[in-house]
Amino acid sequence: MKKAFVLLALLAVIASPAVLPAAAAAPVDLTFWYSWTDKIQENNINLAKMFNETRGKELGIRVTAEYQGTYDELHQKLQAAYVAGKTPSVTVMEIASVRRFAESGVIMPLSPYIERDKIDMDDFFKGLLINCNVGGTWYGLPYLRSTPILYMNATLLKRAGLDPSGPKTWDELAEYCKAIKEKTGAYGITLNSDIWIFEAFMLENGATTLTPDESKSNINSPESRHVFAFFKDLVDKGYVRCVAGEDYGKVFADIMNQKTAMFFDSTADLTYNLELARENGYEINTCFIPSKKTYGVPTGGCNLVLTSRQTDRERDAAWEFIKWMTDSKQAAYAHSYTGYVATRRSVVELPEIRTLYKETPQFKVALDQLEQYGHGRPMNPGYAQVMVEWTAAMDAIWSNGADIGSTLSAADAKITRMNMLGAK
Amino acid sequence: MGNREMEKAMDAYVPLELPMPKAVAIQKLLRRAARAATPYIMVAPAILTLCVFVVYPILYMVWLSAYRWDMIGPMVYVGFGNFAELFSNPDFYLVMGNTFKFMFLTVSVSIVLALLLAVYLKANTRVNALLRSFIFVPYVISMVSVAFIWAWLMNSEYGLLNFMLGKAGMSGVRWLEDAGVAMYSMIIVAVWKGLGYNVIILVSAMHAIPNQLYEAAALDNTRPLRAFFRITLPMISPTLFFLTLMNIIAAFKVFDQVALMTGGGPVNATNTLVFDIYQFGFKFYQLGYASAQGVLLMLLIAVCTAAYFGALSRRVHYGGGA
Amino acid sequence: MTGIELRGVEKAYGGNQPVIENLDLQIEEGSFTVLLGPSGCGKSTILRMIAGLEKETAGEIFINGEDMRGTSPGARGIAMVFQNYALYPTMTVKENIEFGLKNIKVPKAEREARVDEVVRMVGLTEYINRKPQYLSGGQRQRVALARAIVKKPRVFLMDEPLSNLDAKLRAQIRTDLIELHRKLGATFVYVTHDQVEAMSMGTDIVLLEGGKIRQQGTPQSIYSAPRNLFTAQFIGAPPMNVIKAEDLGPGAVSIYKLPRGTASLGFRPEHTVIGDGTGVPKGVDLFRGELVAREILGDHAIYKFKTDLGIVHAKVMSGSIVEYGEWFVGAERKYLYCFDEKGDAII
Amino acid sequence: MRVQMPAFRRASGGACRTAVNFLIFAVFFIPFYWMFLTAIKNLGQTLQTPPTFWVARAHWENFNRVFEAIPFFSMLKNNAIMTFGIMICQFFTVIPAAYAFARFKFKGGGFLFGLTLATMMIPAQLVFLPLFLMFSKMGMVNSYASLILPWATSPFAIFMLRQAFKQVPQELIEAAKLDNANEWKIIFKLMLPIARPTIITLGLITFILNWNDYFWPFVLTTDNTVRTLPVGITSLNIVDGGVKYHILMAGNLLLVAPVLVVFLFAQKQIIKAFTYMGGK
Repeated sequence: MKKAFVLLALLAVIASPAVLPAAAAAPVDLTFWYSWTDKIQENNINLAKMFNETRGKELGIRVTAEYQGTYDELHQKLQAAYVAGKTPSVTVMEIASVRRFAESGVIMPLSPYIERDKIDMDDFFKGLLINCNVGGTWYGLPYLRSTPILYMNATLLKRAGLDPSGPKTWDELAEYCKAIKEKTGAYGITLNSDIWIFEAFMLENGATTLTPDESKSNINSPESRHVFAFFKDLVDKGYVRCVAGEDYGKVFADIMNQKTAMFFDSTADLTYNLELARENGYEINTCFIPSKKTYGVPTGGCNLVLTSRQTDRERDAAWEFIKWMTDSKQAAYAHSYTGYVATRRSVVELPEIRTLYKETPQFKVALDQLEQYGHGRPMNPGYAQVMVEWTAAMDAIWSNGADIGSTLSAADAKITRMNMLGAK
Repeated sequence: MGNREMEKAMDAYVPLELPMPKAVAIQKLLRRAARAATPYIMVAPAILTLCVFVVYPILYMVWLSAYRWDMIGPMVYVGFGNFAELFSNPDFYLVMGNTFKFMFLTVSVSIVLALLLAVYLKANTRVNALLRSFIFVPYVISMVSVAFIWAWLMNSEYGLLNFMLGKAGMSGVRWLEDAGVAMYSMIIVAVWKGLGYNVIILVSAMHAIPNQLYEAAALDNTRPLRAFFRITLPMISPTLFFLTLMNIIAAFKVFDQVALMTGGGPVNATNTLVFDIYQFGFKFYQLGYASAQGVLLMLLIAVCTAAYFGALSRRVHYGGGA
Repeated sequence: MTGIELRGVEKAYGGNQPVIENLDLQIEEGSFTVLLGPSGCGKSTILRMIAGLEKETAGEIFINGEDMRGTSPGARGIAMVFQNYALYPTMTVKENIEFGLKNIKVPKAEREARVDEVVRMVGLTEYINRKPQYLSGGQRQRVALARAIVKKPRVFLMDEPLSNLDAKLRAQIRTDLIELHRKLGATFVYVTHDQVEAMSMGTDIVLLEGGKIRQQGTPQSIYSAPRNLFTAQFIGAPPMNVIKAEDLGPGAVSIYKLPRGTASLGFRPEHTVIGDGTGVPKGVDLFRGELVAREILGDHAIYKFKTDLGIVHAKVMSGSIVEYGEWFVGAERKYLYCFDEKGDAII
Repeated sequence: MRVQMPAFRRASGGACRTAVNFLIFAVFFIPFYWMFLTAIKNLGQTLQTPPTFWVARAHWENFNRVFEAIPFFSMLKNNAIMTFGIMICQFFTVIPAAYAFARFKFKGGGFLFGLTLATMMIPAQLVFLPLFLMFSKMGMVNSYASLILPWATSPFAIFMLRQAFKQVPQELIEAAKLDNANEWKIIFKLMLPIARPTIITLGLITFILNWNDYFWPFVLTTDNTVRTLPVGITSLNIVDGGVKYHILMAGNLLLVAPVLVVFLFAQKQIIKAFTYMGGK
């Protein structure tokens, strides 16, 4: 009932003739919430400033960008703000949380705006749109999106006599690890219990972490057991080191010290990893995550969404800001500044992007992988709790040597009994 | 007294005639009423604050524990559903086990060590005073600092502890990553932080014991160990009793350390009840479930405190010693 | 009707037996009245009721004719010196003394003058800025006294103020109090269990036991004319020798021509006659006793005899020291006091 | 004749004693030294195996990185506002309540004191959920009020101060009454000065507990406007992409420094204050 009401209100707005007078009397002040620091923070601040100096000045809109910490912290604050009744106008939203906030009416459908301004949705890469749509309505536009890729210390690979362009299949991956360990003494891979990377492994086995209707988990499925076994075998042989917990800190310690040759990480950290490599005197190569039955990667990162509790004037101005931010020129800027994938095909044709791909081909890797093999992420609100179970299973099996069968069946039993994915 | 002054005082002395106020009935009544109301006025600010910020939230939590709610969606009444789910969740028993294990070991080790150190550092020499200050520093600084220092010390690859173990010929320990070891690492850190406070309090309690008792004991040529159990321990038992209770409550509500060092630890090995409540409340947005856990924690603390008072209060010796 | 009067005063703690029952007491204005009695006889309670620190469960208390019901302690025109001095630990000597005057808003100039005068009076001028914990017992006691005097009260109440002092200091302060009382002329109500203090300072002594007055009168009359056995034995050190009449043998009353109904006989130790059994002075009845303890105190000596009739003490002012051994002790008829079974004196 | 107490001390003599002293010193000093050392190393040096115990050139730029990453001084200000705000509130709620519980017998007095004792047992972690919702509804999340008000009173302080007031001898109160002092004069001129040492100790405890508190500000603040240092330093730890222990330890050092400085200066008072407490 809540969604219908919101749709009606929106249509009324569209009907009004002058959508937005060119030079509105008083400027509209918008707040824009974003996550993460370093390169990503600089990118958000620069884009907001550029908007205020160009499109914003024309339309009389002023945007202030506010840092809100990690995605989890941002979502917590959004809830508190919603309960308190004063949410920001525009915010980034981690793609797996879009459905939960859409169904509870915190964010608004964008479909009416998209139809009105005739936004070419096909220009966006198909893989990125899955997590922008809830029940047939658009709730967000792809902004800073990423996919996981395989990073390699090319210098170590060369020293181990391996082709620096990287392994193509899981078997090659195993051989690479064996060779690196024997030839250089470093670990083949340093892995941490990251559910997002696990989703890629599942996709490559033609499966997903949750069943297509997202009602049950596949943690105890044959594919899942296979993935656990594959890496447990490498860990037992000492070719791969697994660090407990989600936090990346320990992984990077090994990379910087060249104690490991390969690691899975988001393309968003590309510029950071390139810099790190320069600082510590080695070269970084990137390639698709090696395929099992097929290639396959989940997408990640965040969309831009429109919050519901604001006046019509603010809402229209907010939409203008979202439209501008996701336009191909801005998307290109974000892509080259951070390493997040280009979100639209039109971005790739831009001259500055072509030269970028010539100079640093690593930028293109994630894009190619995304085009053919990009998939969405589960959006069931209960998935947050399932992820904790999955991480615990990875910790148990990979870092604490637990038995695969019993751990996975116990976890699956718990997920169903706790009705984590249950209907509302 | 100087006689000369007395002489002079004599002539100046005139009995003081006090103005006896005409006791108007109303005035006295007013004063008596104000007098009766004073205690309530004085207690009001504190009690009001407690009601608004402790009593109301607890009642609200008990009420909320009967609902399933994710803070922004609709509230669904589930009655005892949350409690049923709570008791059917195997992790719950693991978390309870962790909480009691952490509480029991931390408190017992800390108190025993504190007793030993208190006796050892009781004498007021300069060295002792310096050592007492050093031991006290960890209590004064924030748990954030302590957690990061020890997370870095206990780092499997680059930590100092493993380096020292290596030097001593032993193999490195994955302090915070090995499910079996993680909880003991947490206990080491908790004892390291709280020891100073316990030692200082016990030393002061020991200083309050009159020295004649020990002199008398020496005359009866009592062996020092016996003197400790027959004189020192009974005499400091009230302080020890109170201190242990404070330690228990503090150990029960540990959160910072778990959140900062291990986030519940490998495979929930260091997850304690309070951190679990936070996790369910703020990560999984299951406010009803978290409230049910909260109600349970409250009952547990009440039972533990009551049991503690019942069991030990009889053995505490009150009263002076001279 | 000046001075302090208690009419039908009763005091019971909680529901149980009243400590003081239907007490009528007159304290003459300007007198140095001592409330004397063993501990637990209610003397302090009476003092505290006069001070208004404890509420009487029944009866009235008048000070200079005014009914003190409902009047706060501060407004009764009295000052009190406590047994443990009750000095304010966080205030200096000067602030302690000045505190009372400040509360009744005495102007600064007058206050300074009166404080200086009293401080000189008690000889504490050089300790004026010290905190109580740095003073000796005697000095603290004098501060407590100064604090009382400075308020120029009509009545001084004192609750065993000397009990915490050493013997020599106690003797010295006793004479100072007598001197102070004579000079100030105010009414002193002094509580003690030490009969020496009572005899030395009191102009009027009220002997109490179990909340009842056993005798009230001048020290001399209390000493020489005890109206009951309790008074007789309580006053005087060592206490009066008391012998049961029947111990003297059957029909003793008639033989010694004692007043009818005598149950016990008493005589003061200074009237005890010691003899070797020969040359008995007229009118003295002697009986055998063995000297068991001797206290030579310089100007006098005290002898303790064990006789068939119980312990008998003798106080000899001068003369040669009596050797241990068998002696005959007794007392002249005119020094004998007779008491009936109830313990009342038979005059 | 000072009696030497435990057997092992008497039998061991000097040598063993210095060894044990050194052990205590090591256990409680080396972690801080290691923190300081890491704070002045660069990234490479922190990851060196075997770790070095001294650094030729101190990398002070780590501290600049901390100041860039978090608004250090505004957080320090927030810390001060929160802590002293709480101390002031507690001053005005604890003292009158403790005095009333100690000196007055009034109907319901027993019950209210029982309530106070009961709330002493309730940990903050138990009530944060309802309070978070309450403050959200009132739009007070990210405000000083939400950090200070829940701590406006301390049942522990009331309990301790009531003990101190109860130990003032009744004679003093009576002497003051005889000196015509009214109720407020008795409180301010007599009772408070006597209870001053306890009040100072409780003030110190409140300062230490609230200045260092991580949980409450972490839960109740969602951005840096009112966030305090402990929480700020923690966000250093979630710096995306990498283990920057040298920066984390630099931040940690900055967090520890103010409290350490206060402790070094007021060391005697603080230890004496706590010793005084122990005697209760």
